Amino acid sequence: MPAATAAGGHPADHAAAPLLRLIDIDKSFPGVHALRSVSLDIHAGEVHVILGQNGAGKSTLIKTLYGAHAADKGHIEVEGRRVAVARPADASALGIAVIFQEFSLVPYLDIAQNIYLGREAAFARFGLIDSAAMHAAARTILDDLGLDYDTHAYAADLGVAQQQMVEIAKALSQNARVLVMDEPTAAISEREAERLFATIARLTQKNVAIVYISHRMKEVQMLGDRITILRDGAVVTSVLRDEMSQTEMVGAMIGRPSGSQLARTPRAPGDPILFARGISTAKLSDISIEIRAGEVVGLAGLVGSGRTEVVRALFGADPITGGEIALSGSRAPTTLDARVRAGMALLPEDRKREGLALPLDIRDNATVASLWRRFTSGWFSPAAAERDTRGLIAQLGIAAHGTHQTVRTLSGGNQQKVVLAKWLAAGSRLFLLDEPTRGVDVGAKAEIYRLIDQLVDGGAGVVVISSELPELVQLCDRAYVMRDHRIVGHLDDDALTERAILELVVHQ
Amino acid sequence: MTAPTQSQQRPGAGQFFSAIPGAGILLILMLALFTIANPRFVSQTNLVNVGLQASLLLMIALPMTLIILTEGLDLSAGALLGLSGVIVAEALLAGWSVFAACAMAFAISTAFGALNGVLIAYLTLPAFVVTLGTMGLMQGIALVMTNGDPVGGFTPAIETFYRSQLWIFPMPIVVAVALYAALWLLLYRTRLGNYVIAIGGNKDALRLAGIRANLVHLAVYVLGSAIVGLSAVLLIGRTNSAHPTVGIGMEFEAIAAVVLGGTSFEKGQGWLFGAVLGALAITVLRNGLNILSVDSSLQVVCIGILLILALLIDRARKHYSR
Amino acid sequence: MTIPATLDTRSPSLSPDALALLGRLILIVLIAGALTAVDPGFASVSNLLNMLRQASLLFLVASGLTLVIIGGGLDLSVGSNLTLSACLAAAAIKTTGNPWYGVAVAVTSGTLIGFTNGLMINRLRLPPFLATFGMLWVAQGAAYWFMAGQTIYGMPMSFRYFGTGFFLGVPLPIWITLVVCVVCSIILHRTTFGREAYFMGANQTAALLSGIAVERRRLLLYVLSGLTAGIAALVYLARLNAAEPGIGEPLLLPAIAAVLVGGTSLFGGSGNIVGTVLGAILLTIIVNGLNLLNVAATWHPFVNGAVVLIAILADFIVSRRRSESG
Amino acid sequence: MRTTRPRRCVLAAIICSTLSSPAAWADGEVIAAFTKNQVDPHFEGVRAGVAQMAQRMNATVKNYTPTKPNNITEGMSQLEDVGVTKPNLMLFMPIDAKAQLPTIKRLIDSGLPIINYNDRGGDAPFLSFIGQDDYKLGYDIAKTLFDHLGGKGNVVILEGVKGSTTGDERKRGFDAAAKDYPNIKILASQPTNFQRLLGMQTMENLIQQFSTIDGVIAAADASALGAIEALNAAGRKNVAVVSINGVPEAVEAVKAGSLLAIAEFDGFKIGCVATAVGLNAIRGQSAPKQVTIPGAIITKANYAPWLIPYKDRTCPTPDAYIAK
Repeated sequence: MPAATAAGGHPADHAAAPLLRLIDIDKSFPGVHALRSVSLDIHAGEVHVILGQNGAGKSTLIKTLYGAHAADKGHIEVEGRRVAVARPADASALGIAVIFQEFSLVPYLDIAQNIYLGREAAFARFGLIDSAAMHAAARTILDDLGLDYDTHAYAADLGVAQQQMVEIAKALSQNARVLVMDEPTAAISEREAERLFATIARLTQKNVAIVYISHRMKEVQMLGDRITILRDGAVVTSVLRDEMSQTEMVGAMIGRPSGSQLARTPRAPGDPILFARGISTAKLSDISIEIRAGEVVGLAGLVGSGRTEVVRALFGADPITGGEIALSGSRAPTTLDARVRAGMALLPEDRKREGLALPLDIRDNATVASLWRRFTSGWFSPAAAERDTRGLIAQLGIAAHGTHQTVRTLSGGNQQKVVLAKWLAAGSRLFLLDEPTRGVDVGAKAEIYRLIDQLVDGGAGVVVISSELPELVQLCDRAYVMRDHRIVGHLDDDALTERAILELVVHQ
Repeated sequence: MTAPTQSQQRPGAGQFFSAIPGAGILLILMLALFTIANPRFVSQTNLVNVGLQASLLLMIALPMTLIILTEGLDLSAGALLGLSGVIVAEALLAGWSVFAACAMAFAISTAFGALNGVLIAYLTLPAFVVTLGTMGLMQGIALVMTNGDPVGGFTPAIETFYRSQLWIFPMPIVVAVALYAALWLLLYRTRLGNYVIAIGGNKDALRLAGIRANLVHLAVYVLGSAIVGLSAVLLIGRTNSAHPTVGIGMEFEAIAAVVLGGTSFEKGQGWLFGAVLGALAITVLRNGLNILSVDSSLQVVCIGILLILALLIDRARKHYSR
Repeated sequence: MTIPATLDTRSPSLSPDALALLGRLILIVLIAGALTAVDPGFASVSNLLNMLRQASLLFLVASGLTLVIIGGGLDLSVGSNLTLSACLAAAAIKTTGNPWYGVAVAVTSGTLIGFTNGLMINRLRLPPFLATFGMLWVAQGAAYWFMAGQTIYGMPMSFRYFGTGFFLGVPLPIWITLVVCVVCSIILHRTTFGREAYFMGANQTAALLSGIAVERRRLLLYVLSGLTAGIAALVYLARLNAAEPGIGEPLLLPAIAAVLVGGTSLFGGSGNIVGTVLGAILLTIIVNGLNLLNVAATWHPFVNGAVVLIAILADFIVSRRRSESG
Repeated sequence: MRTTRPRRCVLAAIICSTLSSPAAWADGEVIAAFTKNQVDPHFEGVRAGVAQMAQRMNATVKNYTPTKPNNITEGMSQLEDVGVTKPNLMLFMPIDAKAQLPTIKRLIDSGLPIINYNDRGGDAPFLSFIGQDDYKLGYDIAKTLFDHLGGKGNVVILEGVKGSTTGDERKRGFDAAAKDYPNIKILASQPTNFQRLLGMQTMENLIQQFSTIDGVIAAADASALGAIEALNAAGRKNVAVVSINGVPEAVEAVKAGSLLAIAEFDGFKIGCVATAVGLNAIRGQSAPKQVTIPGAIITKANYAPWLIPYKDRTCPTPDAYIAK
């Protein structure tokens, strides 16, 4: 592990004052206490890993650091001076740069133009950009990072990993001294990740501080000089790498001694509903899954491990290149609409873009997937749809003025319930739920759990994708664990624990 | 660093030949076919004709490229061309100097561009509808000013300018080439150019970079209208008179030229030179069919088929290069 | 969580769509009132019917277009589709002497053009704007070629009845408009296809992931647009008593304007057919009124443009106020 | 690239087929004949006349018409393009005389013999002008109507395209005639652009505005035919309509009685005479500066010759008109 050695070349020399300090940062949102008096010291030339499960407060922390959120309490110090970070521009000026998972590159500008977007004035001569100088400057920065990309290439033609590197280069070109990376390896391959680690090693040698957010234990072990573990918005512990074992870290993230968990009522699954063997797509290889009536099957894994792709392939949204899918014992129809009619339902991860028509009302959204079934003749009855919708609103406890409220104006939890209502109305028997509780409040979460129970009791099969391990463990009868676009393990009964999942997810 | 080298990076400049758009392929084919069918097609006179005709279309297609790069559209360009010509002509007849008349047309075009821009950039109304509305306004004003009649009899200086030559090159071609050069510099060598592409590609990224994206967006429409307004001088020079409805339909032809050249309606994908290819393709098609005296009705069909074919070629190439 | 008993306290008549329609209706009534005050002749039954008949021709071209736009598409070929269909139908009637052959030909050719549009958009993945723009030229050229500079005139009386006749004192084109409007309305609001069209227009991806057969529905939308262009071709033919290859082209932009003035958004997923009827009436009443006031015809484009801008601005202000209050 | 090949073959096939379509080569001179649009049958008459006379005199015709009706920029481009092909003779009618004049002058300077026909093309040195007197046509037809009405009554005028020579001259003729009849009241005069739909809708609105209309003067057949549709639909039976041109459809209307009279503006004859005069001129004869073809008034009494399809008519020779 040459990269790790390089990164580890600075056994934290903490005699010097920290480059950046967060002191007692506190932040609440309505109903959520996202950060509880978080303090963090970030030193130059050090990789500071922040570990934590989903909802532990990592993204709120980043946004506060970047000036996208204002902290309720506490303050930030740079080199011992108290600073105000009210806007992203302030953060940039202080040398703090964040590389988000969604990139801010312009597809049809080239690498150099993207790096210097908004700062072209530095290369302007008589109002014209000295293109050669700009590319030369970009070249220098890329060379510094050990990247041999052509600076004339469009961002649109770059892969995800390359775009990420360009984002890093962009941050460095702004003389960033603190570089925050939010799950940088989530969507890139192993080899690309290695290049990223090498780059990080170079950066630390140049005395840049890296704040690295990840779940991947291997990366944490390899890169982290200092590791801070967040849980429920509070810092659990902050240690040097060698002070804590991997097992202890996992334990600290989960917050319970491993093995202890909420009791799960065992269910008695029925006949298989779906059986998939050897499914391959452009992004998946050799996926085999079985789902039976009356059970909840989890799909665990990191973001980008291929979980979403699996449900999309099962649902017929992505073309499969190999393998076969059987529904209730017979070959599954090929088109998506036919699979819906055969009883499949998908609750997509991004409900606003893929699940709902935001400008339309609850009735239109809740009935859209069941029109073929409810109105077999093709004639639509507003009154019947109205009745159905009221029924669904009552059944799911959707808080709304009425059936004609536009979905855009609903809260996240209620929007999610509308998506569920759509499939309930369609009488689906196999529910593929991709992150069903993301972005919904605690109350709605509980109701969604209750609904899943009801569905299963009614004989449906449910697949749940979740990044929240406690949720998975509590909800699911068994779970498949994914890594690098493959299924790497299957856990059931007592074997299904957070620790077991984490170990499969993070281990090589 | 022992990391594998990143290969397969298509160089931006080298894309010129590796990715000749459908219009380019069709243009070459047409040039070959027309030359074989009638060698006069490549005579100097005819090439000058093609140049003159294409240059007027280009005067609209070039600014239209910038607008389409921002994921917009300007249906009012043709109507503005007519209106601006009428304004210049009427001002000249009223005894204004050529400079003052052009300044007036410039001012009014700019104002209309600003109206389009404000509605589209700041109120985020769809460009299609906004410019459809302003198209009516402009066309109406031109008609009302002239009572529908062509306006002639103004100073011959305008026509003299249109007919003049710079060395051996006719003035309209010089102007179009100059405009191309200017817009090329603007698009590829100034900040504003990057921002134009960024508006279509990722307006949020532009905002995040601290740029007043809406202002840039507005500026694109203002600039586009200003250019179209000034090109009206060439048009009335060509006809030695100003016609209130002369530009109607030219906006669609310009849009066709831009799209033929491989500029997409999405994500700021496109290139300025595509407008040149597209305008040449359309002009060469019409000119060649005229030279071969092909029936007008078949000419109409040919334009439609050319458009669809070029799009199909682009689509197919994109599909198989992935 | 319980549902309040007063689930729908906000009466359905105050739904945003109804509000938009009501606003347009009030505007029409106001304009009509003002015109009557200037010239009492405006309010005469014959003038109102005359105006409605003119509006109905515009509406028929715009009706199928409304469906396509609601479904998230665009059809620039309606005008030249109308031209070609009218020319072919006229030839069919002239050669056979049987109007029904003409009806069959116009409906078939209109539908085929719409079908081809749909196929190009579905299979070749061309953007609707460009695919139908190409079709605009092809259909127009085919009409020129077919007619070879001639007009075909002198339709049998039985056929002309569609354009010139009266039924119960009301011109037949108005009845046809009524029928088309009701049918489109039923399609949009009383069939599953219509509901799916709205959903597709509002969010294509979500429609696909909700199990809507998006491509088939889209094809049907373009077919319907072609079909109504074919029907409009018949009414124009019957009304003009002649087919010439120049009739349809000038109708495209007014038809789009009627749809937009009627409150249908170019982004898809909203609007309705009654709006387009009102849009067509609004555009017609203004021209009619300008004539009545002896305003020169040269003002018409200006006023039309102003109406389009005012309509979208009004909708913008209303929707912003609603989203602020909601 | 492999996918583009079949598409290219399709394109090549299309282009080849278009190349081989029109204009069979003859031995004689090449005539480039311009018309304004593919919509109005009047121009079909012109083209038929040119074709017949050219065939008779062993010359070849190539037709040029803008793809969009009366489109001035396209008309300009076609002029420029034809200059390149160097025909032996050009027959030119302006879409807009002012606009096209500079180009026409340059073509004449380059040695191309040009006959101006149908509409006046301005003060360029044309070989000859062959056409009719639009002012007189307008005056005569208006007079015909006024006489029919017994010298008094309410009349509306449906003008042509504002600003076109043809339209303006005819309008001048209408107005001059109206001055001679003090008891004729012109209720309104509106442009209908020589179009059928606009003629119909304008008439519909005029019907609403005026309760008594005794006569309608239309500047062209298409507008008149549209107006007749509007009058019939409104049940206004006793309105006398007159127009100018004499396309077959309008002559049928005269036969049927729905159109009172037409001032003959005969595209076929103009085409014939222009071709003959032009060919004679380039073959060494002197050309008359101007040939004005008199326009008959077509009424129910004499309509028959104008019902013959263009292709079955016989071209008159120029002598028939020059002798006078």
